[in-house]
Amino acid sequence: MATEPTLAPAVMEPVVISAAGLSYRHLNEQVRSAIRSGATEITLNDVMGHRYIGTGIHAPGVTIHVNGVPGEDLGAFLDGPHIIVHNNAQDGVGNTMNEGRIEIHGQAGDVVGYGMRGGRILIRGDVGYRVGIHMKGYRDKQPLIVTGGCAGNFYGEYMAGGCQVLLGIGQSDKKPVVGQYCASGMHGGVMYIRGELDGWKLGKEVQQIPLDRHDREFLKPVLEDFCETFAVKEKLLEFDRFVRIAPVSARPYGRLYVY
Amino acid sequence: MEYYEEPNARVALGLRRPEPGDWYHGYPEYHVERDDDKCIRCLVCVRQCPYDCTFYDPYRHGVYNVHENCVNCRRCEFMCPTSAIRMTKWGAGFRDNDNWKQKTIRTVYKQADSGAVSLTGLGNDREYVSYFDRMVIDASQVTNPSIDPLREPMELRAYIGKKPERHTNPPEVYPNLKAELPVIFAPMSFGAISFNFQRGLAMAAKEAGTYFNTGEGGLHPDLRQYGDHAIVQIASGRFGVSLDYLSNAAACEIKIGQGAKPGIGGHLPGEKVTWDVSRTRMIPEGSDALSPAPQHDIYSIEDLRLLIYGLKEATEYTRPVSVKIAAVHNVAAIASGIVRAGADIVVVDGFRGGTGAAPAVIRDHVGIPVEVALAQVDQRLREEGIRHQASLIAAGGIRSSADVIKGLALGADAFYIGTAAMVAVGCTACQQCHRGRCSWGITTNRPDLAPRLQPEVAAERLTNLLHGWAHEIKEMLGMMGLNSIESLRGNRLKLRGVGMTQVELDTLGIQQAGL
Amino acid sequence: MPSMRGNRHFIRRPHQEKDISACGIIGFINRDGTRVSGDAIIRSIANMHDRGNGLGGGFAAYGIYPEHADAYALHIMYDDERAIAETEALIRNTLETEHAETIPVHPNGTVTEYPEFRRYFCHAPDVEERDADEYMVRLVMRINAKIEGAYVVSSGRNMGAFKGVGFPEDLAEFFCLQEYEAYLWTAHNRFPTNTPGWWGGAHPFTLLDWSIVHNGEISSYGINRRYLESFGYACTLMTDTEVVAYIFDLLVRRHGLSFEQAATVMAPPFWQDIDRMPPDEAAEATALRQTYASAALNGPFAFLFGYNGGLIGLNDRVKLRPLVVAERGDTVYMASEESAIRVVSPDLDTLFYPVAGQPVIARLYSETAEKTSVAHGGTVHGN
Amino acid sequence: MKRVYPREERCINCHLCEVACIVEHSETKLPSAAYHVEGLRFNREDSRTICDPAEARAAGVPKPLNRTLVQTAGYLSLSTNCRHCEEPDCVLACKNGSLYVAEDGRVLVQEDKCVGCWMCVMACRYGAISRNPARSNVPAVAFNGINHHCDLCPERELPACVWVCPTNALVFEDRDDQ
Amino acid sequence: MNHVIIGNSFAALFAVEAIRRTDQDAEITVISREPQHVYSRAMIHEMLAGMVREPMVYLRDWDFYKRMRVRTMLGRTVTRINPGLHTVSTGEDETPYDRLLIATGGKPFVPPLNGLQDVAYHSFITLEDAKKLKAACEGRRNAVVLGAGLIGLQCAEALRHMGLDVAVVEMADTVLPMALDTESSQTIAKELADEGIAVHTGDTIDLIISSDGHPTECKLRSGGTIPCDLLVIAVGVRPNIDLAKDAGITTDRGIVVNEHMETSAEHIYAAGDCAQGPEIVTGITMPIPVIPVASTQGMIAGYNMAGKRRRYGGALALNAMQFGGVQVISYGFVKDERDGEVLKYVDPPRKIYRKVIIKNGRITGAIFVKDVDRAGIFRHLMEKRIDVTPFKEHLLSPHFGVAHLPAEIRADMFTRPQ
Repeated sequence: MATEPTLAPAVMEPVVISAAGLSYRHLNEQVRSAIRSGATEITLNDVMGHRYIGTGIHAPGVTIHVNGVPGEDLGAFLDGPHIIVHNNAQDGVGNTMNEGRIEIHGQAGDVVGYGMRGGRILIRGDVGYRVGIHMKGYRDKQPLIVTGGCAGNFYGEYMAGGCQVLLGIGQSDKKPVVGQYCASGMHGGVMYIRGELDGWKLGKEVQQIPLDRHDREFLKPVLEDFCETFAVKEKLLEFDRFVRIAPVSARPYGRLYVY
Repeated sequence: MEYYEEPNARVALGLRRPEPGDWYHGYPEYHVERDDDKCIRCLVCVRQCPYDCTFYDPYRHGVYNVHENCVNCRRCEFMCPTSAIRMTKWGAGFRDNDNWKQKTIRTVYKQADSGAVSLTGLGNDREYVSYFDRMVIDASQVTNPSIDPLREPMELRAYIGKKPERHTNPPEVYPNLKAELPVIFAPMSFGAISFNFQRGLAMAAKEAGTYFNTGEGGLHPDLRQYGDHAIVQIASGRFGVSLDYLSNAAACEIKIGQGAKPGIGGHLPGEKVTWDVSRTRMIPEGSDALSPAPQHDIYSIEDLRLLIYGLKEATEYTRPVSVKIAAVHNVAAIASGIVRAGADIVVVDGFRGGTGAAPAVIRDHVGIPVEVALAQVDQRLREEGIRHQASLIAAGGIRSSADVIKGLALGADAFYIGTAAMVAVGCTACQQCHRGRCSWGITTNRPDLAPRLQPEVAAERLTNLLHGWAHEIKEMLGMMGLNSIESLRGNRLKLRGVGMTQVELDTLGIQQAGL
Repeated sequence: MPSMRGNRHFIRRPHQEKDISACGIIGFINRDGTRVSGDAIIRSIANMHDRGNGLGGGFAAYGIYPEHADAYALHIMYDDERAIAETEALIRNTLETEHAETIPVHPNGTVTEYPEFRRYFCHAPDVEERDADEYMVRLVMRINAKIEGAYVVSSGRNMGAFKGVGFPEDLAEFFCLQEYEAYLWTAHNRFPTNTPGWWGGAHPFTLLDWSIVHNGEISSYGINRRYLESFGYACTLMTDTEVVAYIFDLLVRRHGLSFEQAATVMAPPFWQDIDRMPPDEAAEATALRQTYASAALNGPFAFLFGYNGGLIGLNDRVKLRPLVVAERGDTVYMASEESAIRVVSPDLDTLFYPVAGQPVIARLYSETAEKTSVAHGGTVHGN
Repeated sequence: MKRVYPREERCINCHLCEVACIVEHSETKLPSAAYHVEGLRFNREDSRTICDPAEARAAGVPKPLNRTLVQTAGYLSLSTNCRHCEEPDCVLACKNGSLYVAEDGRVLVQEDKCVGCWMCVMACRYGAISRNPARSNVPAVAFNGINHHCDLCPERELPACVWVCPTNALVFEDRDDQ
Repeated sequence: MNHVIIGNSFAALFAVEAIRRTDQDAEITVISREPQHVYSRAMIHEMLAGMVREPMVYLRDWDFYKRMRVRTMLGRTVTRINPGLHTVSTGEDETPYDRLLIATGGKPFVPPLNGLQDVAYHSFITLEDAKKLKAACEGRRNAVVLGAGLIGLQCAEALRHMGLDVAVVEMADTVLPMALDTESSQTIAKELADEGIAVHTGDTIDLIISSDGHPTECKLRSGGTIPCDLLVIAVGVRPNIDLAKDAGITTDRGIVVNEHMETSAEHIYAAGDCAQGPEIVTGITMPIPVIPVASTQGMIAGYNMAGKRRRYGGALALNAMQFGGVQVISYGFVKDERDGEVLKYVDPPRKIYRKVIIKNGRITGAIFVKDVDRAGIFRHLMEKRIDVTPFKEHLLSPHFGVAHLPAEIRADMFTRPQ
């Protein structure tokens, strides 16, 4: 008698894939097919510059561990999964990400969370230029990027929504917490920056404000999440070291044109 | 609802007083002539004017105009049930001067009034050479028969996307768009245009078996049903871009540039971001929607490749990826790079393309005509042996089926029509798109104006336009003895030039008429 | 040399982009390989005298050089001594020549002024069989494109093309075709309208052992030519028939398509028909159409395509030019007019009109596993 | 039966339906004559047609009146007219039986019988009946006027308002089966 | 099926039409005390004043009974109903019925007045009354109308129109005390005064002085005397329930009916002014003597009699009237402002007055003076018991219309046949 086909078990054994020798297309195909067959824990070993890891995957509840250095556009258009990078990441992390969570235990390159509209990116170390640009929030979707270290120029450029937190761990005279043109063109959302911030670096569309009670209430769980994720011992909850940066107007260029 | 004003709220009662800072409006440009005998005071025109130009004076029981507000949109003229209204130019205008034309003087006034960038809508309105208008088409006479398209099959179907270089068994298959005629509706975002218009475009695209392009404004939930006929755009602002948006569409298009304003981004002013626009773009209501020119993750061709393949990964290689660029000086080399970066479709948008809003100085002086760009791109891709790797869509300034035929012969696979589609549904080219109160309900979402264009009406008119063009294209194909557009595509022998220099002819790759 | 009197140039390319002509065509093949003299083909084509105007005619014959069967037979026409010298130097430098001679001609009737005709039986040196073909193609292209006053009429093994300005029956006499024996003959009677007849412009057009006689006009010439040029073909003859030959070459020799597939490319089924096909067939037809959109031949045409292995007839996809196919025993005839067949073979086993866009392929029995009738499509008429 | 139904999401508040209605129900069927010769001015406050008898008299001329009325609230507008109910409240209320349901289902008024008691105005829950002060069958006491409502343009295949509407915001169709 | 209808006014008329629409074969008999063709009692004052021609009084064409195939017994008075026998008796003969509709309307109430027994006075209910009054007007100068209800005022206005000096005496403090609130009745009173009608409110006739059977003077309770040579008593109308009562049918102020217009007796229905059916605002039963209610009840009764089960949602008191150049339309209970929110719009120079009373989000009363256009929407709001809170602030705007109603209500009104 033929046996009844059985459903895939609810919790599968963790899937381990070695990326060595695989093209990114094949690697991602393997990841997708693992997810389709029900995997919830996937570990990618020997990753070395493979692009698009997790890109365009709609699968809440899936965790992808990345060992090695992932390539560009990690988690682009991400829709649900939780990606943990145990090393540094390169450029384009979380490009136009919709939902999910990306943790990077090292540092990340340029253009993190471009046009991000949901989910959460946590980065232990520094980030490059143009981080969190064009970030957007809409209703219940409010993206969040927490950067442990320092950021380059154009941080939060054209930000239109969501939240960025820059902790500036390891900042010094030679390594300022954030580069120039911070928040230029920002017209929505909010950013919190910890540490010494020179006002001239800010775009003219924004202002610095000390934190109020709401800010503290918002930040506290965020910072706790960061510390827990990366096992950071540093005392981060000194709210007076933070400033809040918010746009003056939702319409920065309203008077630029004449009809 | 708060910012709605009764259209006749500005009752001037005949007393004109230009503001010190308003010289621009101090000199009316148009004159609304009203035949008082015919006017029945039904006030239809008063209710229809969104530019505060027409008002009713109850004391004189008459309808009057604040002429300096008139933009010559001609809505009142169109709607007047007794044809009592006629638009004319205001008087003599400024003293005749070919150098300092009316427009030039007025623009200087406007900027001196405000100190701001002069914004405008629609496409380039300057008197540049139209190469389309200097090309003529071949026809069969005696030696080879023309074909009667009424009886004979005539194929306009275009597959748009990458093709294999050679046939193999089994054949290589790449995702392609299948358009029943090589005309696609150009990217126009909801927000810049009304929902009704976009819906009309979608309905017409479905009906005619072609595609519409969402522009960079996201895909409205109500238009998801037309996803099979939607090309969705990804621009720097990433409005409404989500996995669902990408995978629900027929193709994804990366917008690098726009013909009307190469190198300039989009800027949807906050007042146009209504509730519906807001949920489509997934941004808060009333906030500016800024989409600057550069995609901030694309600063080089390899970055473009990164995004192209990012989109392919996200859609699991099931959708063609298009890249749209403005036609600029070295467009051939750029297009070649784009094809080599993996794009399945390259859109070249000429400088006559329309826009919802652009600084006039850029709209009028930047970019090149699509005809030459197209000729050069097609030639370059052929020379490099990569023409099959991508389809070529020409956009910006396609006004008629003749332009389509000529563009096909120059080498395009398909065409975007934007302004032509707007004109089809009533646009009078008054160039006020940027003001968000289009009197025809095309480029506005103001709730009192938007219903003026009904999706079914728009769809019907657009379908009619496409049918008309399709018939004309068929006639012209038949006339050339062809029964499939593939045999016209790149067939430059079917074109001859008139009134062009040899350099121009060579650039277009065609011969002088008579030879 | 009488043919080179005065300043006449027989191989001068007209500056016209392409030649436009109407024509009559005929071809037949003895599938068992029996060789017959040119008498029959001459009578056939002469029967269609009125389809031409005396400005062009030509023949292709397969199996005529059994003694040099393995050598490429280069038929070359020359305007002048300089061209001969230049060409022969090139041949000397690039090929191993087994035998060379002047093609015997017999001026008569309308054919009184003519170029010099020579033939060379050559081998490509030190190259593989497949590469040898490519080598020969390049050489032919080079002669045709680079050497003013020289033109390669044909270059295949064990076959030859004979063509020129005049009525075909006169040209047959001129080239003494009744003295050749071939198992496959094609012929062409030409009616050019707007070019002075030039000898190179006559049909058949050949490349290696492939020859085309063609009736009609390829309206898609412009794009076909641009497409072929991107694959390195030099379209020097300003005629659409040349394009057909090159497309065959590209598809069959270089891309390895079957003749059926090549025919599908050249006369593609309509999309509406593809939409009704079974999925597999539709997928292939779609792939072929998409891949080779620019190779599709649009416009009215009927052509006969000869090669060492057989004869293929193909109509355009709406059948705007006539083509009739008939069988008698082992012989398959394809012609513009039935009368041209009946004049040499009054009793036919079958006669039919091919379906538009579907090739009729008659192969030598030695090329096919079994004897099959060509009458697989079209309207079959009894005799 | 076929009735006129408004589609409010399409209405652009142009009031052309009213114009067409007036012209259709005018003596001359010429717009300028309907308004200028037969016509009358608009009410100052709200540009509705005047229903005040005194004002109408002051203006001196009888006028054809619109039988369809565009009602607005903010951005919303819709053209409303008689629903031609199956059991019309107006007929049930009519004081002297001058309103009746015709054979074809239309609700009509015998214009020479109506005495202008406005029981119909009171009864019509759609606000679709207006008062035409231009005619009166009762000479004195009060200036009465007569009942005035949509007659579905008996002389036309398509009622004028439907015919004229530029956005097809009015449709003339049979929805009885729905 | 054999239908018998007692009465020949609105309720009877619409009952006939409903029966005939439902049942082509039914026999219908109309028995009425009045000999006239079906006419409108609401027209008699215009008739009296000579403002309308007599045909305009009749509700239907002359061939109405013929078309409807109705057997008429006009000018015959029903003396008794025999529910057990299923017959009605007119004294001379018995008419059997399967279904019976009592639509006997109202009868005038005549108060006991000193001296009334000595004089000829007039009622003003029937066409007959009007004709008699008209004849009696000949040579008279001073008419006195007792009662400033609708009938009284209409009669007064008609008499005034005929050139008589008219005085109206009303016990209550205002004119039209039942139909209008104070503010609107004052407007009407002023309008009447402008027409030359003397209105004495809060007063009544103490004594009628007469000579030779004709009144000459009325002494008022307030002390004054008014000349009088023509006296009209129009104090009010009571439901005419005598027949029903005698037949043992349950009566209260009127004949009690349920929502199907059925009385307590089997196969006997009642409709119109004589009936006491459910009221929609309060939900309790009460007689509402207005035309639309009578017509509707008659129609409902007719359908039910003919076997088509129909329910009556309940009556709404509503009225339209005009005096001078002022139109008034009222709905529901316009005087009862207790526990209610009152919205008012007053424009005295133009005599415009609008009032709405809202209780628990529902409108319980509304009154419109002068500017009555589109007032009918309020009837809809009241009958459908629509919560008006969301658009309350627009209710009294001159532009208020269906556009202000919630979308679903608009859709209900304008997207399907009604």
